This record gives sequence, structure tokens and C-alpha cells, in this order.
Amino acid sequence: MLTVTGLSAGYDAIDVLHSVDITAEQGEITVLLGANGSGKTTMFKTISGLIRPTAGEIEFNGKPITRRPASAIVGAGIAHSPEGRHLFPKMSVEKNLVLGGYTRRKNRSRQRELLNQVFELFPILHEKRHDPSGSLSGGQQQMVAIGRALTADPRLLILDEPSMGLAPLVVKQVLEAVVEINRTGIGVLLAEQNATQALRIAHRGYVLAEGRVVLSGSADDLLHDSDVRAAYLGM
Amino acid sequence: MTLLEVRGLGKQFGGLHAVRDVDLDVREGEITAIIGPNGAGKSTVFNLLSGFYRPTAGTVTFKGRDITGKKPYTTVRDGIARTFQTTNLFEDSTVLDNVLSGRIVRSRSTVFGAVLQTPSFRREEQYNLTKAMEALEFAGIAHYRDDLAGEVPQEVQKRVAIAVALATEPDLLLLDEPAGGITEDETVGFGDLIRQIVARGITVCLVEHKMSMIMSLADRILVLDHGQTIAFGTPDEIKRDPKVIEAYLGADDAEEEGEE
Amino acid sequence: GGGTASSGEGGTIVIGYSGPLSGGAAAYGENIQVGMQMAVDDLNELGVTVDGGEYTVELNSLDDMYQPNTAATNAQRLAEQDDAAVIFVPHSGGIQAAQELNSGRSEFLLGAYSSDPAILETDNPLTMMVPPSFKSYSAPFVEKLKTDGVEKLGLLGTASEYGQSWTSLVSEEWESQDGEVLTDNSIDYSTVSDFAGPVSRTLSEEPDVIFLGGPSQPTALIIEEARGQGYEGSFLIMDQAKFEEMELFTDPENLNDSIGVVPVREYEDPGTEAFVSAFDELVDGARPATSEVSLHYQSVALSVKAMEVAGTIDDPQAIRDAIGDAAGQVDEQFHVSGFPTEVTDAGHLRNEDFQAAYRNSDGEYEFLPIEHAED
Amino acid sequence: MTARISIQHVGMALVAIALVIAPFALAGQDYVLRLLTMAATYAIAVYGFNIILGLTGQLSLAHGGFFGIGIYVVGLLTTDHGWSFWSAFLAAIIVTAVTGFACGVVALRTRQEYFAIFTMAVGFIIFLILSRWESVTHGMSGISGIPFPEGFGIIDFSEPIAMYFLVLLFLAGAAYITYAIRRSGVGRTLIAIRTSEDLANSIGVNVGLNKQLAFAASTTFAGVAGGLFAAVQGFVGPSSASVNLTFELLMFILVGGLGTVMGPIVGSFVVTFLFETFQDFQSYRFIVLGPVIIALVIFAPRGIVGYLNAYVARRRAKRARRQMAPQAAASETKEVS
Amino acid sequence: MTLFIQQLFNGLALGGVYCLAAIGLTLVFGVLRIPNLAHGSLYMLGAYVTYFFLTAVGVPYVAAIGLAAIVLAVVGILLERLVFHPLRKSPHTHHMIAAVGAMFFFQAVAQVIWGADFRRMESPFEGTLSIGGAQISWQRIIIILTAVAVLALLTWFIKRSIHGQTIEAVEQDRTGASLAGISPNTVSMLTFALAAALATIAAGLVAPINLLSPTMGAALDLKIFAIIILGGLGSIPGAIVGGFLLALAEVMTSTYVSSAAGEAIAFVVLVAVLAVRPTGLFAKAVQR
Ligand SMILES: Nc1ncnc2c1ncn2[C@@H]1O[C@H](COP(=O)(O)OP(=O)(O)OP(=O)(O)O)[C@@H](O)[C@H]1O
Ligand SMILES: Nc1ncnc2c1ncn2[C@@H]1O[C@H](COP(=O)(O)OP(=O)(O)OP(=O)(O)O)[C@@H](O)[C@H]1O
Ligand SMILES: [Mg+2]
Ligand SMILES: [Mg+2]
Repeated sequence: MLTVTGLSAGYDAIDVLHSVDITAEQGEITVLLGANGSGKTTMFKTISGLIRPTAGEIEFNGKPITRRPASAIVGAGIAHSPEGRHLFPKMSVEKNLVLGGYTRRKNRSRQRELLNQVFELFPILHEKRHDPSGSLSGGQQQMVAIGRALTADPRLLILDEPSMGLAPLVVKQVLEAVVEINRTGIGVLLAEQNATQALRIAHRGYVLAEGRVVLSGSADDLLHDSDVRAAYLGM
Repeated sequence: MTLLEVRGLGKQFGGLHAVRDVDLDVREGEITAIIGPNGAGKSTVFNLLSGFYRPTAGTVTFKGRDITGKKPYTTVRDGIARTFQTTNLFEDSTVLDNVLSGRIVRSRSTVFGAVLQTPSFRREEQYNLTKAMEALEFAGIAHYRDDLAGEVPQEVQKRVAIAVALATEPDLLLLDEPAGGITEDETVGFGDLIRQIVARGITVCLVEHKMSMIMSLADRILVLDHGQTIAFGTPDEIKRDPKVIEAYLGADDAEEEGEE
Repeated sequence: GGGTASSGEGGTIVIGYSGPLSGGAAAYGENIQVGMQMAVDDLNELGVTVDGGEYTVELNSLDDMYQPNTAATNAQRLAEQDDAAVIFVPHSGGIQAAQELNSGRSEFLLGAYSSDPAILETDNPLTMMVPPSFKSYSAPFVEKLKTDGVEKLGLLGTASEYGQSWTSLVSEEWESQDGEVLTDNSIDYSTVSDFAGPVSRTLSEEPDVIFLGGPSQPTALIIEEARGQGYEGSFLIMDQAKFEEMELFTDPENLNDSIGVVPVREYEDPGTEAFVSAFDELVDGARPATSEVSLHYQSVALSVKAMEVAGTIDDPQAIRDAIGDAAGQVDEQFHVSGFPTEVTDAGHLRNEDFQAAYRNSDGEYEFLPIEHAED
Repeated sequence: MTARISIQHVGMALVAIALVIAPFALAGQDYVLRLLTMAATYAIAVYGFNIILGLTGQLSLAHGGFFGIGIYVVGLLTTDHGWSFWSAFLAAIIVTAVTGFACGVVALRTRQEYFAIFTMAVGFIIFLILSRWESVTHGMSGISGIPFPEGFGIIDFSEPIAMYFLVLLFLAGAAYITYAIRRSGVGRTLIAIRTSEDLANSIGVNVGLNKQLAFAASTTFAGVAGGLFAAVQGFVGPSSASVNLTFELLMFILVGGLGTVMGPIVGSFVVTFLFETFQDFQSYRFIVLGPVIIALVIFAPRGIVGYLNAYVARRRAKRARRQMAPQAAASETKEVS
Repeated sequence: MTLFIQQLFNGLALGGVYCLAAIGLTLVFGVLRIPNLAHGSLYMLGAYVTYFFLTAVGVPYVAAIGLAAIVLAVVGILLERLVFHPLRKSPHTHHMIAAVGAMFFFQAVAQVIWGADFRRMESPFEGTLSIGGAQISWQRIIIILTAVAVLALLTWFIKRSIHGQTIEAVEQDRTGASLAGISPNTVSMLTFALAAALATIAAGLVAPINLLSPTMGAALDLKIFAIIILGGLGSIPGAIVGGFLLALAEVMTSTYVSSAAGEAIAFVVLVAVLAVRPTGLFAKAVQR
């Protein structure tokens, strides 16, 4: 459902991505691997409209979304839980989640349903729902960020290193949650440092290096590919 | 020998006990790790040790001297350096200048020395430069020295932060998630770096969620939950501690992480 | 810019002007500019001959935003780059800053439009003070309004340099005549958002006479506010505010029982009528001609006449020395509002028939003679 | 490293030469000399701005006020109290340093915009005091007849050119001090504070004390400039100390380049002459000048000198990476292919 | 007592004007981190445009204010698009200088169009009301009532309506807001439009009791900055409390102390408050 072709993008006229092609299929978990600085975050930012690409096309469900503003892309069904979280620190956890559903605000009952789903997924957030999100610990904030993306009721969920800064137990929960979310038919595009675990839950994977796709294939193949194991999984 | 002695440490934010009655002995030349679920109070403990927060209870003794509630600039002078959970650098300065900033606390030169270019001032500047380059080389990032710190890759930034801390010539280094956001592969490199730091005689305190790193590096582990100590011991002890498994590691994870 | 033509050849006479053309005092500065330009146009129509050469007069204006040091810089620029021998500056600070220059390196005759006597105290040999000194007003103003025994004077002047000097002058005069002076409620007319507060406070002490004045428009508004709050006493209005302008801003009835300076249109000089209607036409009736306009109109003509008399367009000292003689020779059309009949040694232009205007309770103006104070 | 020194040194030398020969190249133009002198005087105050804003990152809008204090100390002591210029000048330096330090105690408890507006209020209060405390300051009437500095031997400061070189001497001093600070640990301390106070704390910087010293240093520069300004002008009024002046100084430094060594000089001279040129537009001048200012900050945000420095620095970084990367790679234990 | 009542109403009316002007400033600061020194010029333009509709077009007073608010909203949007949007990644020093440039420009434009001299605007609400012996003009009562109504409406909008919430969201994290589907650009423009419209309402209300001049905004600028800093930057309740507080302090000080003290009091209060609470009265603490 998401097709990226020939995408180049970067910062201040310096390209970080060079003509990248990837696709994320409906209802699948697609994982993006790569060393630090290989361009995963840049890729996501470009897809969700935070960065303007210098070349290439992005299509979502057959419609071109290249160069549309970020706010419009959320409306089109792509939600992005970004690196660095970008919460509204002075607002309560609940308000953060409610604003996540800003583009779907008309459908009140669906919103309430989504909110409850998030609280089920991360019970601690329910406990802290009236606290300003800025006073939460790093890990708790990460949960809010994912939750906020979920309340946008997306067809495709982009998660940029959702396990960053999370306790192992929570990482497991989060990845389980990702599987859970995926099972409801939402496509997931995931970047993870924890490549082994990510590949275990994913259907398909890409390996980026210096802004180019160097390897791609089914998650299983990648997990057992010796090159990948050596270079990216530290085995 | 005990380098840092913490007794009954507590910090309250409004009604929330972020840290409560924590005792800890950090032995010289060892790596002490602090782990625990998110929001357990790990970063808060670091903030208390380095003087960024004032404790609401308890004492901190460093090298036999009471440093409870001292300002950060005195604790750094005393020999405690730290890095932040989210990397924090002077982004508009070059990598070299960042590390040179770490030398400030060890410098005695004044504006007047700088204006008059006194010999002692020049000698000191030269010495600082040597020290800074040494720290850069040690961290393996000397070739980035003239790049702006905000423009180098994440991993390099993390190394710069460590180099800056090293340049202050600490006896105790507090690292808050040094490998956060780093791939597993590069995490191994960070582990090596931390080992080398200890080999130079610097004691390290470490907060991390990467169990492979913690288990292979730490001499002793403190486990916090809800601001309180739930366990303290060697990695082997911690791995098997049912309370830790329940609160933090998760049942099968302990074994899995152990394999790697 | 113009050129310094040697005698007999003719060319351009540049008259310099540095005043506030932007910022809070821009209206004042622009008004003066208009008056000067009218003089320049009229002079050119009549023709100017100096030492046998025919000249066109040109006005060069620069904006100083009411800043003393900018005024000085402008004056130096006008003197050096445009060869202006006469330069007008209409604010005391700028005049004093220019006085630090005009007799040293850059020589120019300073047309000083400020009624502040301080500008003559510097003994500057190249200053020509245009308006009457405000010192002259206080005594006759007070005499007119203070009719019997102990009366109370409320102070509501503007907080400018000028307003403050006036305030102390009037207070002294009032007290010397055994009147009672109430609290000083001076405010900065240009920054206060609502005049009601200061007015209420002044009225609460029940004054019989209120001293006030700054730019005409806020002055009019304060008067209106006071009348609105029920004040029925008289007003003593400092020379910066002009009756003819205030009349347009508030119901003229509010102004009854006040003393101030004579409106330009009330003069009976030969050129008054023509000047007033010419100005009216020029600004489309948007505002009346006030004395800052008319006095500059006169003074530009006077300085050019002085050049003719002195036979030089570029020797400021000679021009200054010729002013006394020139005063008697200026074409009558330039006699508008108290054309100078005398020039003091210090350089003060004076008219012997100096008057104040009292607007009585029927709204009619009565005129009373005033003595010039010592410089 | 030698390359880094030489390129920037050449630039500085060129500016210095231009400043020294300018009055001779423009022989006979006293008006231009006056502009040069004023630009140089303002530039000294801008150096003060550079320390507190450019290096320490605190936007102090009281700067015009302290400039005014410098003016008034020299003006009042020389005229009303018969002091010599030089002793009054010394007094101005001491007064601005001390008041600056004292004011810093409170001001620096606030941060960022709060600090900016707080100091704006302080500047305005200074202005109110200078303009309303009649009995001491002469209020709005200002001070006239401020004498020229007493000369030495054949140097006579009533000659504009001598005055120019006197101001230039102080300007050179200000530039040199900035240069020395920038290249020393002190400069790194201040820049550390500018970038992140938390981080500065974590490397052992006493943030409070250093900010306060920097603030006092900056007000002292303003005092020096104000003292000279009084002597250059001869007459001064309170408007010389208005909040507007602060914004003019701010514009100078932004055009020149914030935090750079030569920025204050370049900015002060360029903007002064730009303003003067725009005089010809009369009442339309701000219709042109306003957008010009906006365009400058949009399209040249680092200022003239900042832009040149960044260019030089980038080239240097590239070279360092090229020269050193191979060795570094070889010494690393493991390399990802 | 009569004097006190008189001054109380004078203070409340002044406070209403200060609040309306200050809220826009604090909103713009909150959303865009811009200390908009050109805010006073928007207020000034608002007064002139109201004047234009009133005299040149001849629409009634209230409609003139409404129309002017719409025109100024557009001006505000243009200011955001052309000046501040290109500067969104620059430090606040740059914003301040750009704002000063804009202020120069607006003043010059007003001077060229309407001339530098003072103008006077008439209001249909004439006459006074006698309360406890004090004479309160209807215009002042209108100012107080309008201010209270507008402030209540605005507070409701920001705190309760989801569109108002988007303003707060953008205030706190622009990137986060765009990822939630909120367009920071739209919100920025909305904020500027709102701020300029509020300033226009303030100006339209106060103009009949004061005068119009191209520099009328400059005098206000310093005060409204004092107000929003006093209240805590970006805080709407702060701006409201600060506005009334300073206005009353100003009026009462000049009544019972001296008018010179009244002029300085705003800044003295500001300095005193910041010395004790460096982030103003209503700032919220957030973890580093
Ligand atoms: N704001 C920025 N300005 C300039 N360069 C940037 C910026 N952000 C990232 N870069 C550069 O772009 C490159 C790709 O970065 P990106 O964040 O996309 O990598 P990543 O694969 O997500 O890495 P990580 O695992 O560290 O998150 C890096 O070289 C980085 O230094
Ligand atoms: N300045 C503060 N104000 C209010 N609450 C705070 C503050 N700092 C921390 N807290 C609270 O204290 C608790 C501990 O936070 P801390 O940052 O120490 O957790 P942590 O163990 O470092 O977690 P993580 O692994 O997620 O970084 C959290 O609940 C947090 O919300
Ligand atoms: Mg990334
Ligand atoms: Mg933490």
C-alpha cells in the first residue's frame, strides 16, 4: 500500500537518502534496519511529510502523497511515532492522546474506543492520564508517543525506534503490541536497533547503508542471511 | 575501597517519591550499573549525585567528603563527570571545541591571562589542547574534530559526550544510557570503550536498558523500582533474582539475553 | 545638492533643515518643512539676487527623529555636502548639539526654533533664535487668570523638557503672587493611553486654574476630559499648544476661559491672510497654519534677505551680521505673524507688538500685550 | 591550524588598515569623519553586546541604558562638577561595571525572553531616571558643553581626527579583548553557557558567576563607549540612552555577525552608512529600510563576518576529515564493511 | 471615595485595553516563540483602519471595528507568512530585529497614508454615568464590558474547543503537532490573525478616548511586554491578571503617589516580580 520510488532527501541541500525504493504491504510489518546515520529516520520523516524530498515519488493506497504537508498525510492514514517523541509536554497524557486523533475528531465513539485500546496496551498511562506528559519518565513518554499515533486511527503506522530507552520487559510488550496492532489490519513500518527481535516479528525487511538500500527480502531470509547476521545483528 | 557512598537518598517531586531511601556503595575501579523499569528513578539518582537536583533526604559522600546538595560545578571539580540520557552537546561548536570545554574546570587561566597572553596562559592552552586531543583519540573520533558537533552522526555524538566528560579528568563517570539509540553492533564498540575507561582508573556508574551490555560489563548492579532498591548484587545474582525478573526483565528474557 | 558659485555668477542657495520627519514628532517636523518650502517657492517666484548673481533657493531636509546627535550630524552633512549656510533645527536638544559644531569646523548659521532660553545662554555667535522666549509668557498669563486672593493652580503639563521648564516657571510665578500650587500631575502626553486618570486626580484637589499643554491635540483632549468631569475653571495653556489646532479637536466651547498664544489667523500683518489661505490650500484644509509654520516661513525669507544684504551666500558670520538690517527690507508678503522688528545681540528675533490671547467665556479672543523677557 | 589563523588574520588586518586610512582617504570631509567616529564609538558598545549576547547568549536590552550611564557620568562630572575628562571617564567605567554587576545579580535569575524583557525594563527605568531626575541630570534638557579630553603633548583632542584615533584605539582594545577571550578557556566557558546551561553545569562551569561577570563586562564596554560618546558629541540628551539605541546596537551586531571578533566593527560601520544613505528617501525611508532589515535577518542570519567564518570552517573540517580519517580507521579495532 | 471609584473605573477600562492587546502578544509568543515587537504597530494600524471605515466609508462604529479586525487579521497573516515564517528556525534575537523592521515599516506606511498628525475618532457612546459621585463615561463602561466578554470567549476557545487546543499543541511541539495532523502553519496564521484582531478591538475601543498617531503603538509596546512577562510568557490567565494589575497599579500610583511614579510603576512591579519569581506569576514547571 505504501510505495516509495527513487526517493532522495536530506537536510540543507545535502542528500542523506539516495534514490531509495521500498514498499510496505497492506497488513504487514516491514522493518528498516541499518547502522546509525544510515537514514532510517530521514526516510520516515520524508514519508510523513516532515521533510521535502529532493527527488522521487511516494504513493499511498495508489494515491501520490509526495510533497503533501505532514498534517495532510496523517489524514490520509499514515501515523508516525517519531524519534524523540515530540509530545506536548505541558498537556496531560490524555490530552496528548486526544490530540493524536485530531484528524478523526468527528468520529467520537471510535475515538473513545481507540483511547481505551491505548490504555489497555499501556496500563501505566491510564494511571498517569492526568499528569503532564513532560513529567513522565523517558519510557513512559515513549508509550504516549506510540499511543498518540494509534489514536490517529492509521492504516499504516510508522514507529521509529519504539524500544529506544525502554526497559526490556517493556520492549517485549511494545513489540507484542506491534504484532497485536498489526493483527487488526494496520500496516507497520518499523525501525529498530534491536534487529533480531524486530526481524522475528516482521514480514519483510530492508537494510539501509549510507542512504541506499543494500539488502531486502523477507524477514526470515534476512534473519538467516549470514551477511546480515555479521554486519547488523552483531552475531 | 568505596569511592562513593550514598545513604538514605531520597527525592520527592510534589507528592511523588521519585527516589526513596536508596543506599549505594560504588567501589573504586568497578563498573556499577543501575537498572530498572522506566520511571524507576535512575536518571533522578544521577541528577542527585551530580548536584543537578537537591536531595530531599539522605547523604552523598564522595572520596570521604560530604557532597550532598553541592552545585554541579563543584561536584565536577571534585571529580564526578556525567553524560545525559538524551545526548546534549554544544551543537554549534566543533567537536574539538566541545572537548576543550571539558577542560574549563581544570584551567586556572583568567581573562587577563588571555588578554596579556602570559606564558603560563599559553602553556595551559597548549596542555589543554593536548589533553583534549588525547580524549578525542581515546574515544576514536579524532578525525571529526573540526566538524560541528550537531552535524556528526548519533553514535559519534555519544562518543563526543563521553570525550567531553573524560576531559574534565573525573574519578567517577556517570553514564546515562550511553548506548541508547545505538545499534547492537555499535553497542559492542561502546562496551569496549567503557572497559578501556575503567582500565584507565576511572570508576563508572552506568544506566542502561541493554541487558547484553549490562550483564557483560557490570561488576555490580543496583535495581530500582518505583524509586526504591529491589536488588543489589553481581550480574549473576541479579539475573536470577525473581523480583527483578518480575519487575524488569520478564521471564524468558533473562535467559535469552544471557545467550548473546 | 547645490554649488557654491562665486560672486556674480548666480546658482543655487541651499537652505538646510533637520527636523523630525518620522517618529512621534513627525507631524511637527513636516509642518515646518511645509512652511519652509512655501517660503522657498515664494522667494524663487520673486527672484533672488545676491551680489549681482541670480539664484534659485532650494530646501534640503533631513530626518533626525528628534535626536540631538542626529540633528548635529545632519547639520554637518548639510553644511559640508550641500553647502548650506543657513540650517534650521526646530528642537532644543538638536540646536544645542548643533551649536557644538557650527562655530568650529563646519560654519553655518543656525536657525533655532525653540522658545527655550537655554539656546541663547551658550553665547553661540551663529545662532538665530526664531520664536519668543517662553519666559516672557508666564507672568502675563498668571496675571490675567489670577484675579483675587488665594486661588489654586492645578498642574497637568506634559513631561517633556519643555513642559517641565514651563511648569516650574508658572508655579514660581503663581506662588510669588500668593497663589496656592497643587500637586504636580505632569504626564507624558505622547505615551499615556487614557487621560482620565490624571485629570480625575487633578480635579480632586479642586483647582481654580489648570496649567497644561503639550502638542495641541492631546491638550485639547485633556481639556475635554476635564470639562466632561465637570471642571468649570480656567486653563493656562503653554505655548506649544495652539488654539487654532485645539478648536478642531474638541468642541471649541470647552476652550473658553483660557489663555494661550495668539492664533496665526488673528494677526493683522500684511501677509497673514494670503499665507493662511495658501497653507490651507496646500494641505487641503487638513490642518490650520500655526506659528511654527508661519515663523519658519518668515525666517527663511529673512535669512535669504540677509544674504542679499550681506552680498554673500556662503559666509555665515556675514549673513548673521546682516540680519538686523535685512529685517527691515523683507518683502511685506512674508510678514505673517509678528515679523521681527528687532534682532538682539544674542541673535533673538523679536517683534515689539508681542501679545497673548485670552479666549473669554463667550468664545471670543481678547489680546493683551506682553513684554519680552531678558535673554 | 596555521591556515585557520592566517585567513582570519588577513581579514582583520584589512579592516584595521581600512579604518586607519579612511580619514585620510576622505580628506576634508569632517562630516564623514564624524560618521566614522560615531560608528567606531557605537562599535565599542557593540563589543559589550557581543560578550553578553554573542558569547554568553543572553539578550540584554538594557545596553542602551548603560551606554547612557556612561554618557551621563562623564557629562555631569565634567560640566557640573569640574572633573577632568579622564578622571570622569574612569569613574564612568567603574560606575557601569559596578551597577552592571549589581543589576546582574537580579537580572540573571531570569532566563531567555524573561531576561530580555527584564533588561528592557531596566533600560527603560534608567532612561526614566536620566530624563526625569531633573535636579541631577537636567532632565530632558540634556547636558551641553562637555569638554574634549585633555590632550597629551602635541595631541589635541579638539581636532576631530585626534578624537577619531582615540576612539579607534579603544575600539582596537575592545576587538583584541574579544579575540583573546574567544580563543581562551573563558570564551569556551561563555559559549558553553550560551549553548546549554545544563551542559555547562555538567562540565563544571559556575554558570551564575560567569554570566554575571560577562554581564558586568558588557555594561563596562557600554560605559566606555558612552563616556567617549559624551566627549565626541559635546551635547547629549536622554534620548541617547533610549531603548531604541539598544535595538540599533542589536542591529549592528546582527549585520556584522553575532559572537564573531570582527562582527561589531563591520556591522556598526555598514549599518551607520546604510542609514545615512537612506536619508535621501525622506519620509519613505522606513518603508524601504524596514523591509531591508527584515531581509537581512532572513537571508543573512549569521551576519557578514559569521557567513565568512562558517565558509572557512567548513572547508577546514573537510580537510581534517580527509587527512585524518585513514589513520583513525586503521587504529579502530573493527570495521563494518 | 469618589476619587477612588473614579480611578477604579479608569483603571479597569485601561486594564481591559491592556489585556486585549497583551493576550495577542502572549498567544503569538506561546505558539511561535516570537517576542513580536511589532504588535503595537498592529494595534496602531487597527485604530487607523477602524478610523478609515468610520470616516471614509461611513459604516457605524461597531461595524467599523469588526471590519478593521478582519483587515488586520489579514495583515497579521501576511506578517506571519512573509516575515516570521521564513525566520522560524532562527533565534529570538532575529525575530526581535525583524519585528523592529516591521514596526518601522508599519509606522512609515501609516504616516504616508494618514499623515503624521494626530487624528480623532468619535464614538456613538457619549455621555457619562454617575456611580457613587464619580463620572464614568459610557465609552469606558463599553470597554470594560467588551473586554470581559472577549476574554471569556477566548479562554473558552483555547481551553475547551479542540481548535483552540491545537494552538496549545503547536505551542508545545510543532513537530508533534504536525504528526498529530495539526498544521502548524495554519495554526500560526490563525494565531497571528487572532492576535491582530484582538489588538484592533483594543485600539478601536480606546481610540475615542485617545488620539490616533503613527506612533501610538510604540508607547503601548513596552507596557504589554511588561504585562505578559509579569503573567508568565504564553499564559493567557497571566496576561489577564497582569493587564488589570498593571493598569490599576498605574492609575492608583499616579493618584496616590505621583504621576511620575505612575509612569514607572509598571516596570518597577515587573522588576520586583521577576526578582522573586523569575518566570512570572503563572509559569508551569516542566521536567528537563
Ligand atoms: N537535522 C539534521 N541536519 C543535518 N543533518 C542531519 C540532521 N538529522 C540527521 N542528519 C544526518 O543525516 C544522516 C542520516 O540520519 P538519520 O537520523 O536519518 O539516521 P538513522 O538511520 O535514523 O540513525 P539512528 O539510528 O541514529 O536514528 C546522518 O548522517 C545525520 O548526521
Ligand atoms: N523534575 C521533575 N518533576 C516532576 N517529576 C519528575 C521530575 N523528574 C523526574 N520525575 C518523575 O520521577 C520519576 C523517575 O524519573 P526518572 O527520569 O528518574 O526515571 P528513569 O528511571 O530514568 O526512567 P527511564 O528509564 O525511562 O529514563 C518519573 O515518574 C518521573 O515522572
Ligand atoms: Mg533514527
Ligand atoms: Mg532516565
